Amino acid sequence: MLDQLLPVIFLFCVVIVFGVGMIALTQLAGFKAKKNLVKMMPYESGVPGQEAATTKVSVKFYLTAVSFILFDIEVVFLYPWLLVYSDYIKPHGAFLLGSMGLFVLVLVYGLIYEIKSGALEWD
Amino acid sequence: MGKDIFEVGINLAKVAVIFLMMIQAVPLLVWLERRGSAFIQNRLGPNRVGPLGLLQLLADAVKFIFKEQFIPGNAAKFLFLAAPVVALIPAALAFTAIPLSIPIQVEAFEMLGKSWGPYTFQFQGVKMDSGIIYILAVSSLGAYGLLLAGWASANKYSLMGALRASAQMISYELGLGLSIVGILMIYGTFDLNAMIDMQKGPLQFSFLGSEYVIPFLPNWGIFYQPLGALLFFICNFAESNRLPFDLPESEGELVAGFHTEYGGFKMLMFFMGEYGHMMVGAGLVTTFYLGGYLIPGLTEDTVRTLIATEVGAGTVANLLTALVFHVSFIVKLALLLWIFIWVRWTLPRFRYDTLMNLGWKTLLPWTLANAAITAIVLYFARGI
Amino acid sequence: MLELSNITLGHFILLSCVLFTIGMVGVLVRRNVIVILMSIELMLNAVNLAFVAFSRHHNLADGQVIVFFVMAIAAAEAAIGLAIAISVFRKFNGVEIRLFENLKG
Amino acid sequence: MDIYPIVFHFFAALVTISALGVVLMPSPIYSALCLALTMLFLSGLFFILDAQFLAAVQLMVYAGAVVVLFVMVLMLFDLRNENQPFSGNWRVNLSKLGVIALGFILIALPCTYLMKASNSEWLQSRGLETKKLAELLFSKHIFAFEVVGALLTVVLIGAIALAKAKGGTHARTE
Repeated sequence: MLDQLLPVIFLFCVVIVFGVGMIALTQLAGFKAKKNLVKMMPYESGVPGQEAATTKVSVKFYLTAVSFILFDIEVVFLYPWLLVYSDYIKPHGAFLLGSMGLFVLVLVYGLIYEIKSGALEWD
Repeated sequence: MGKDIFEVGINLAKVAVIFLMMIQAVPLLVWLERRGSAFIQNRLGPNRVGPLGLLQLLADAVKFIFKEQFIPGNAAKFLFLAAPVVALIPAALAFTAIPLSIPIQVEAFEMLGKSWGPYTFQFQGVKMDSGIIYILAVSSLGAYGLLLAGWASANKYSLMGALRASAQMISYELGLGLSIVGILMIYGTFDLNAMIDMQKGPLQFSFLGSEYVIPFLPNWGIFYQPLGALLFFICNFAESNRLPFDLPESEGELVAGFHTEYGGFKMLMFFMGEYGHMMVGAGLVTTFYLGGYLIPGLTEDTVRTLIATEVGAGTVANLLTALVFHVSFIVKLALLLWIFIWVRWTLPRFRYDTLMNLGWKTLLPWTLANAAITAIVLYFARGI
Repeated sequence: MLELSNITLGHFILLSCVLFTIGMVGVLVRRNVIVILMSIELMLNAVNLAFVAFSRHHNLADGQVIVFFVMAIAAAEAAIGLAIAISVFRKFNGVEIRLFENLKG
Repeated sequence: MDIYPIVFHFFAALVTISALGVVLMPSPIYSALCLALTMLFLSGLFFILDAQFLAAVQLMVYAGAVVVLFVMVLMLFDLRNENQPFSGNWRVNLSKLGVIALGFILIALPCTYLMKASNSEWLQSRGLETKKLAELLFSKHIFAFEVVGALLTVVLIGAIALAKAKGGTHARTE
């Protein structure tokens, strides 16, 4: 079990060393321009920006993220069910199918409610 | 990781080489994309630098290193520099778990006065027991690269682009997770190597107690789960922000989305992350549905005996058979990557609400239905 | 007292205590509601670690099943906590904990 | 298995540092990112504890979904950094820390006893793989599994109701 984790940690370090190394290299080797204020302003495609850079952005992303979490947990519960279903399909196939069917149906009801209530509308 | 220094060294070197192979694939894919798009749009594409424009890759790499590294005004400097590296990590970690070819047996040999025992090396980064679950877990960290880049460059457009890109990425991650439920149910394991072993031989399955064998079709996953394969492939487009799902980076509306303020090598690292996700997606489709490194007609032993006649049985023969199977994996990967590029230059871009509707209102129900039908059919196939 | 050579159950439980205390400090000391919610997530994760350590010690998978459920509930709690925080933010344009007194009555 | 302590202490140190980062960082965005790091290193600890499936689930559910929600919401609030992140003056905080330190010592004492008592042969992986977890989930804990399904739907409907309420994100009055 450890001999699977050590190569992953090693690769994690290799990627970080590669990334930081390349960024440091390009920072040093990069062309040095004298600081001028206009270039430092956030890119507004020519139009001078009026308010602060991070004005308030509408909050409708919240619902997508919440429904993602809840359906992600459903997906995560499906994975162990896969193993059990493919192994015990002969003796307990009906029971497993029924239990997961109920679980998925309850969540499908949640999805239908969400679609019908227009929570996912991107007006 | 191994009994002695040689095996540990080879295992670690293998992981690093596969990561560098993925990094090296990026300029190649960029070149393929530019030539491919030129071919589709009936123009020539880069051909000045070197034969067929192949040295264009080198020229691009050198140019990216010496470009001015610009950091916008009130950007969060540390996060701004950290974002490209964070965008690179998930794709690299995920690609190591994909099996590239058959394991290689190395006989005992003499070196530096010591006799090193026989080894078997896996022809992949690391053989994970919970293969596909590890890959899904690591690739779910992909949203952080975008969010950091959008937030750190303190620019309205890039913040909006980052939020949209990560909202799109997490919605299609659901589709990704659910679309493989069908095929995992049939294989009944998470280990990718075991899945490939199950895809050997002609197509044979049992239904309602009686066996059927179709000799001319290979036993690949795509014949069991055609819809699942299509859904998984579509979700991979969205995961790697490829067209027609790359609206957050669309030039028209959001200037360049979350990497507006980036340039030079940092921009290239975002591309590496994107192409890395593409390669992981293509590798997974090959492993699940196209039989990984298997060649339909040949089995491992026939190829080994064929090679052994010229080279003589031993480490070299094992290495060559592994290479043969690796070439078959690369051919399938290249085919799928070409489809990625081909789709990019033919299909128009989605509008954002149709994109999200597709993700939530069509893909999610379809993948759930696919999983449900597979479960019921499997119950009749194996349960009775 | 601190045995570093071979790792035993106590090391994991001690680490879980450290994490739990850090989470508790976060809840008591911070003003921003979202950081308080994060500290609660930290405390829940400390409990998860203890569960997995004990399940490994007794070689029973029950601990891991409980961690499964704790994750589901923690995610649900975070979702609802943030929903309330967003509503307060839109009304009072701030997310400090003292604004939450107005929810009374 | 001599490398086991090194890996454990590597992960334990990183988890503690990033957990402290969550609490002590003035700007909430940095504390949210430290929380993501904590989840990452905790999943490494789960991996060491032979709970591979849980390590992956921890990454998928926590690091990939919950903390992404936190980061998204924080980005919507665009708090660069707060003026005074810590409540009360330093004397109040000091007394709080004193109480917590006392509580911590009370909890930590039995652990040092546990260190010597428990044998160390529990390190060899004893085949506690995912299948056993899955079988138990669908045999003994089947009722809890169905209740969690109901809980998820209730939370989904609750979140939508809260969001569509007068002050909510999708309030029609906008």
